[in-house]
Amino acid sequence: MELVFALAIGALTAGGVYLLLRARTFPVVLGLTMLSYGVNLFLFASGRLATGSQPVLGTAAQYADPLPQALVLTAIVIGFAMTAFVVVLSLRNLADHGDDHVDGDPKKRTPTSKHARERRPL
Amino acid sequence: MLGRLSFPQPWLSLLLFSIWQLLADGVGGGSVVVGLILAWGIPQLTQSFWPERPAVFKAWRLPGYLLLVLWDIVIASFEVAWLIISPRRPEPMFISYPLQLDCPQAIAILASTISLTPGTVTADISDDHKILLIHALDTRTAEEVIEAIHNRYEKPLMEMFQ
Amino acid sequence: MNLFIEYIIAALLLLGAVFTLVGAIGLAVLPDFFTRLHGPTKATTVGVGAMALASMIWFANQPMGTGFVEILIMVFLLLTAPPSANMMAKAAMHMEVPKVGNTRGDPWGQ
Amino acid sequence: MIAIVLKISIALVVIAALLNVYRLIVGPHAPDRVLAIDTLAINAIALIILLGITLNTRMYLEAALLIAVMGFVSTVAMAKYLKRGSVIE
Amino acid sequence: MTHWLLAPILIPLLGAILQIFVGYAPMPLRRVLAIITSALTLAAAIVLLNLAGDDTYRVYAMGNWQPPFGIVMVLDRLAAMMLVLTASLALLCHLFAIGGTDEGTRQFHSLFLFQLMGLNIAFLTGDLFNLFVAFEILLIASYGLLMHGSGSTRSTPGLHYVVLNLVGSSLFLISVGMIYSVTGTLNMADLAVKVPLVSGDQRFLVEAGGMLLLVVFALKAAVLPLTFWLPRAYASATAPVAAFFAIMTKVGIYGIIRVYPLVFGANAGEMANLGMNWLFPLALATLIMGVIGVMGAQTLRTLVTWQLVISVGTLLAPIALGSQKGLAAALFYLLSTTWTVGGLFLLIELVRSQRGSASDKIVMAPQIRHRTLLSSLFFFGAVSAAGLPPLSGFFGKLMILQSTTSGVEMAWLWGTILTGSFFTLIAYSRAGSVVFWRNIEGEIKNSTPVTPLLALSTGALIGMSVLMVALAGPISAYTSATAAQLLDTRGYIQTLQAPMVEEGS
Amino acid sequence: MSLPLVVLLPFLGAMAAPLFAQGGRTAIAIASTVPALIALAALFPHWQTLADGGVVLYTYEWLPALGLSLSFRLDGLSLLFALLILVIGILIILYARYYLKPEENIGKFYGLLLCFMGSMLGIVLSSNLLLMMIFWEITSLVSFLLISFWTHKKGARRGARMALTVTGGGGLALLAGILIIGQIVGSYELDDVLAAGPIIKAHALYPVALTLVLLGAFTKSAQFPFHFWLPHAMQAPTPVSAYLHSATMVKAGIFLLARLYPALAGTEQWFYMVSFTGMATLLLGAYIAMFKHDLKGLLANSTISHLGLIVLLLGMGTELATVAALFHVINHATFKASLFMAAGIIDHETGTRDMRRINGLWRFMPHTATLAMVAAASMAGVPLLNGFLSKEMFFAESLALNLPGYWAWLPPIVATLAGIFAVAYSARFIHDVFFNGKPINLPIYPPHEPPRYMKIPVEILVFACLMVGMFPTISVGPLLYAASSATLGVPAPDYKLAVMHGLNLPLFMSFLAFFGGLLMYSQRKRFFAFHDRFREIDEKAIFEKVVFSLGLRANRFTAATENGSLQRYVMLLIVSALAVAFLPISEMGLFIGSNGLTPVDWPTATLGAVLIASALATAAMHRERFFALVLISVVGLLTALTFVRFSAPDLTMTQLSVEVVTVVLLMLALYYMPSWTPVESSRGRRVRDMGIALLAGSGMTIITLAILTQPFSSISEFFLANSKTGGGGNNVVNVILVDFRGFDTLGEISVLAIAALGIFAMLKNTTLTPPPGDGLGHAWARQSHPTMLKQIARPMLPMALMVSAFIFLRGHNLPGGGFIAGLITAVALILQYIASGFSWTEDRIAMRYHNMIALGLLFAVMTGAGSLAFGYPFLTSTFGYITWPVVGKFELASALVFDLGVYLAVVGATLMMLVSVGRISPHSAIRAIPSESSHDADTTTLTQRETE
Ligand code: NA
Ligand code: NA
Repeated sequence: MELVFALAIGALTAGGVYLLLRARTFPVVLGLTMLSYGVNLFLFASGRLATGSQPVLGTAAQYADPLPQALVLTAIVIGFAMTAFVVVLSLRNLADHGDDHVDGDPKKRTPTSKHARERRPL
Repeated sequence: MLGRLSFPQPWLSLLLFSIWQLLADGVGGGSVVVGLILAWGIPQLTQSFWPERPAVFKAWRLPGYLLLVLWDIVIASFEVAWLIISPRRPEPMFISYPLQLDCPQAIAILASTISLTPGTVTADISDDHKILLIHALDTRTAEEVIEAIHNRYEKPLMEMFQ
Repeated sequence: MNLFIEYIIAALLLLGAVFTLVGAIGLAVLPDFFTRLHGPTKATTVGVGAMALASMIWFANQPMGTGFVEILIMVFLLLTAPPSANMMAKAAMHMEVPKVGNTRGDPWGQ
Repeated sequence: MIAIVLKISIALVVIAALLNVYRLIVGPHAPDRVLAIDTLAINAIALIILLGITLNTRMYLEAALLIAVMGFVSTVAMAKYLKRGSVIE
Repeated sequence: MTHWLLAPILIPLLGAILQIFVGYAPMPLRRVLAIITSALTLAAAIVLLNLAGDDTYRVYAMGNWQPPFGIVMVLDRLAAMMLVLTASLALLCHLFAIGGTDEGTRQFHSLFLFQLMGLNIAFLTGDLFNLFVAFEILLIASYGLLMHGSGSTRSTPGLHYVVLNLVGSSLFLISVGMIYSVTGTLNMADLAVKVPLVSGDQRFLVEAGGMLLLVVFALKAAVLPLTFWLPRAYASATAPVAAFFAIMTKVGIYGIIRVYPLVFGANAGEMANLGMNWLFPLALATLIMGVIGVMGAQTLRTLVTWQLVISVGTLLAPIALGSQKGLAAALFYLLSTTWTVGGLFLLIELVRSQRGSASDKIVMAPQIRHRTLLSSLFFFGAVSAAGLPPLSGFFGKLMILQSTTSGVEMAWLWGTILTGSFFTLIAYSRAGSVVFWRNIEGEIKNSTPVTPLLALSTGALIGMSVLMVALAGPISAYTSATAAQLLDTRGYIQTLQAPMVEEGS
Repeated sequence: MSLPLVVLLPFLGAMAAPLFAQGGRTAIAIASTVPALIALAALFPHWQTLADGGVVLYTYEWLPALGLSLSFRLDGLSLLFALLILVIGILIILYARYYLKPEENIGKFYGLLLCFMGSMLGIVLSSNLLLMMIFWEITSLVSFLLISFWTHKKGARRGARMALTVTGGGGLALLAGILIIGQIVGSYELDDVLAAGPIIKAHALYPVALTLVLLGAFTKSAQFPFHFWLPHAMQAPTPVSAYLHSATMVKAGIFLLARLYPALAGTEQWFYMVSFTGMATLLLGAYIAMFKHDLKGLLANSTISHLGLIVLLLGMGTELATVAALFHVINHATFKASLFMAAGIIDHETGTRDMRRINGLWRFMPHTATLAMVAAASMAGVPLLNGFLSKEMFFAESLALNLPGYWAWLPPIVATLAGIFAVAYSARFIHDVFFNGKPINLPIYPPHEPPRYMKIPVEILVFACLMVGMFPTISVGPLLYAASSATLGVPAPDYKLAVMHGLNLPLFMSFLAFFGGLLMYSQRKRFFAFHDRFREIDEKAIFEKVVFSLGLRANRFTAATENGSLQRYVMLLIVSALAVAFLPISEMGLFIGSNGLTPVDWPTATLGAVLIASALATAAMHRERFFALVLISVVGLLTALTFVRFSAPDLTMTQLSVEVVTVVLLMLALYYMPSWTPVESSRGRRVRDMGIALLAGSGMTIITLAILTQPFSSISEFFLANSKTGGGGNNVVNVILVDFRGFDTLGEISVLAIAALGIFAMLKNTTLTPPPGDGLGHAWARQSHPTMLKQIARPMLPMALMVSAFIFLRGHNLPGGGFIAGLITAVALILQYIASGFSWTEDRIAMRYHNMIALGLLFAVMTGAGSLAFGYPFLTSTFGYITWPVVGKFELASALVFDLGVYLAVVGATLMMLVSVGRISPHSAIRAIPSESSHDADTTTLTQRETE
């Protein structure tokens, strides 16, 4: 069980990190979101895994560690606030530069467009 | 002033009160008090979100209608399930359903009913609220669908809202 | 818990699971978007409804007491499935998602 | 008996979820994907209910209720985006 | 348990809430309320400074829960010093802001006060996760403040700042998770007790967690190679915000000073002095990078932002070496550099407002109004920043230099700091002489007058470097005692025994 | 007390000076003289003590930790310098009164001049090396401001910066040197340091310390190769040149050598470094002086040469040489200051300093000419003038130097050669300026004698030259003796200050120098022609070029590293994290800890696989943004399921509700963005990023695995034990959130509130034009609010509120709570926005979101603060059970009120965020729609859109 859990965190981290390293705001936002999923699961894991032993008194014989759960809850909320802010900030960036590149002004950017290729979706 | 203390939407209040009793896992002293508070307070807060209420609404007809629909859902679900599993290719059809209902709430209920009962989905309501676009999964003619819907669902709804 | 109730629960659970699966199969195998739309909106709704009912009966026969949250789940599912389907269908019609060849009638593009 | 039925049911629902994921990946169109995730969310409700019975706890039912209430909103938002672009206007 | 520990948190919080409520009230009222809040926060900080002077720890158990279970605020000398530093900087920046830069959005004052609250929590908290929360408060407020003002130049640097800090927050959580997963606690004093007892493979988990935490603090402090977000972010912020942000890098440094001597200090067994061998060369590299940045700066803003980087390197090098003298010196320098750099940011705004399209670019322009005042302030700021006598920057650097004992480290540290000062001196003299003296014919239109309020707040911040010299004796005595307190971790660990308020008492 | 006063007075005067500026030049000059005069007077009472070989000390503790004290010391050496500083200073103040024009910034000038005087006095009177260091650097700074006094002159600005760079830089080296000395000695007090000479010289760091100290001294005293700044400093007003750059500041380096003589001198290293530097400077300065056509340039280079001479004498290390050095300090100060003043008068009266144009001034200003000629003669070393005496001593010492073999010839030859040049340039100064035909093309013609009082300072100094030259023993004998003794640290040796020592080798050398010099001057044309063959080096240009190119390189380096690429910064951050975590993790033995793995059940594994696949697919398919969004929703859903699976119902609900809001937000944003991401990085770059991602992922996997399999105990036992009894709730997670760690929650809702406010503020005045259609080329549909959705959404609201209330109320005992309830409410309201539109919904929500947020925070804070009234700390919760008739037992917990605050803040913040984004939509700008009939509203919207 632990291996599946660990691999899931690994995949979330890997996916998140890869997206963070992209050049447009949207994938970066996705990356941040995914990374925070991974991190939340990780923080959750610091209290170890438990099955059917939710930390509500009187509902189980043994209880899962409630503290990491509380921490993760706080982290989720904070993460949400941060994500919202960064989403809006990328909109501002878009409004200011007419482009959603993470480095802003297309004219002032170091040209990476050597590889830039337009592709239609779907 | 007294108006503010009343129950602006008694049916809603009743519904909410009942829901609360369901949620609170059984009727008890506490749940009744809280249920009453909520059944009074929530409509107060949300009544402005219901600007146009149907002129006529015979609420007592609703349970019967719901039971009918529920029954149809269960029965007809088997048909669709069978159709999905069976190797036969379905013969779908887009059907324009001419509405006789004109109250938007009633139309929404009809459209929902159509969507929930297997074999048909309400794909759209025309802007002028005169026509429903229905997608039927497997039917031979449009008329049989229109007929069935009209008789089984639209008529009771017309009675309820007119 | 008496055996009869157990049978009912088991039957409801199996029925629910099978319906859920059938809905999913429909989603997977039906030929176009509009036909696929039928699977989830009913089979799955009914399937989950059956399981919710099973759950209610199960817990009614457990010492920790009854609950009716399951009913509320069903209510919300039934209430929300049609507008979801409606919105998705509207999106598909707007995007002119191709319909299977033997479909009669035309979608709207309003 | 119920234990076995539960196992079978969970298996069936998990298979159903896999089929949903299949549709989600394959598409081919955006509405297909929205439909797939909407269905997946409903499957999740089923799974939560089944898990609750398996573990004999009602703790998780509210989570299922939440999916029923809120999953709808994201489906609607996605569909509206596809059609109209602007979700809140 | 004295309730004074709450004051620096609740005053700005209530002030911020009030600002939200009166968001649509007339500007003068909001300004007065905002300034009163800032001033009260400073007053509270001074009270705490007074309390902390007796070398005892004061613990405030939130919710009356015994540490390590509940969250505690801990007041010691370091915390009190940081509170006063922050509050004084905040008040002066705030005064500058009400001179006009607070216009544009109605949220400025509440964001500003929220940021103050976040900073104060960060300095007071004795709980690792609560430190995370405090960081998030001050960061999110800083994001908002960073974006304050018109123009399209700040969204990209702002985005970079935000994204990097979000990744940093993730790393913070990962490290908290790793540390908790072994020690099972979050209270810093409890960690100081438990970390030395960790053994076997678990040790490596804690060690890795500790190192990741160092990366987080290094990111906030802008240590090389995590420096590069800083210059553009600060250069694009509105002046009082940029000036207030002079404290932001110090938060990272504070984190290092707070956590590492305590939890991974000399008593941490196999994990003693964790990461400090990495930190020293990186600090010097940061210093060098800052000097290069200063040398290459083409605007005054950029110049000062890199000065900020220099000060980070200068501060962290002695901290990494870990001696009490070095720590004391760093704390003294921290005060000096924060005020000075803050003052320079404000000053540059005044200069900008006089120079029309030349703005703060280091190029010729027509002679500015208020030249004597502004150039004198620049001169004093530059002298203090470059670490020349007789201003406080010199004393800070002198203490840092003196804190090392002969050896390879001394050669590196002295060489870097002194060479750095030399090049900084060149850069400042060039910049100042071009901007203030190298005039072309003509007149600048649309220059906004320097009001007494603006001049006063700017002058007061820069003037702190004079005040610090006058009070160098008591201040250095305070920082020495602070360093001693920090390195003797027994006192902090004692906070676990803080008595709770009894039932019915 | 009088010693600190001596130092302090000029500074006080400096602060007062600008006040007198209003009163004009005379007033300010008088006001500036007063502190100097008082300071001078304050020195006199100590004379007897010093003459008896004593010292006057004053010590005040300042920063004992630093070894920095306010200690001052007056002995012969410091008295000598202090007198020079004060006397010449007073003369300069007087002179400047006439030199400056009334419209100039006299307040600044006199203020700086007095500042300089104070700091120079500080250098010579400090008895603490660090204190001296402080004054040392102040002189550099003040000199910078004085040289650039005429800020509009490019040369002045550049000269000032160059001077600051060299002397300030030297000062930093000196600082290092002093710190090393301080470390060796253990004190910075002069007494200790001077007494520790043998220890210092024996220490391993002595060579380093000496080199650093000498760097400081040589840069300040313009020794080769740092001499170049001094001529450029001549861009300063002449009083400054006379005071700082000939009489005093440049002597600071010499003072330092003399001051530290007992501590540092007497080693081979000292001898070679100091004397050879002095020798080179002596010769070089003399040579260049000869060829300068600028009057002040000549004097400046002559100053360099004379400084070299003094340094050479000090380097010789003999006692007599030291005496000679100090004697020459006095002499040079007098004749050079007077020469500078004369040059200033000439400049003042002719408007130029170019000797090629200035000729025959004797006819126009005979008085000035006489004075200048006497001073120049002293500079040349003509007998009966003071310059002759010290030069004679210098020649004698150069002969006395016992270098091995042929090297012994070097000092006398160099000395004589320098003497020849000195005579030559002095001759030029006299002949070329005052005779040599008629003036050519002077800007001011005819020149006049300057105002009477302007000449008085010159007269006094020239008189001093004569007095010392003729009656050395009476005039400076005792002072020189005291200074020499103080410098050497022992009573000075026997020496005679006679006008004539009889016919000896030094006299012969003087003779040679005198006639050689005259000969050289007579043949000057040839020498000029020879000199002109070499391209003149413009140090200022080089300096500017070097600084510029350094700046350019630095700028390029900065631009290359700090290149504004977020991708690089993120990469650096992640790689840093990987790097620091790698080492400890690589040391771990087994990644699977002692608890081992628990068996897998296949449904979990399958869903886990789906989670993993979805995560990777999101990354892989990120270009198709909508698809990626759907995929990440799957990830979110499965994450929520994971929380259910592992016993965290609260987390599941939180994750689910946050997920929905996030998706809506992303949809809102996606509207304005391109619907797909172009390929922007090379294949190699993508592979690199994948590598980094893979490493990060594996790292996290390994760490998670290690953590999950390690045994564990935590403080949570306490929470489980006290949740009911202490917190009044069964849901331990909720009790932690609202009670045990309620402060975190207060912070958390603050974060939400701040984010909402920040978003609101950021989007104010933001306009964004959405693309006309989706990425496939379809124009967006026109219908905005579908009937069906609208009709279903409305009844959903009260029902959702009901659920919300339910989740809220049960939170303390069962999964739920204010946060989740708040999000449900928010989502229900968002549904109204989606279904019925912005303005329709906005009109129906009674409370402004700002106020809702503020109210929520206020509730939370006030609940927390409520406990203060009962003497409990902030956030102490209380709860109780109340039994009501009929109703039954009720739990009332203060934590519930706190949670209500959370609820309100969450609702307000979430809605404010989403609605702010919705607000930038161009559709929502159309707000003047009657909203009673929604159907009509739609139509209106359509019409309006069509007419746009
Ligand atoms: Na149907
Ligand atoms: Na001439």
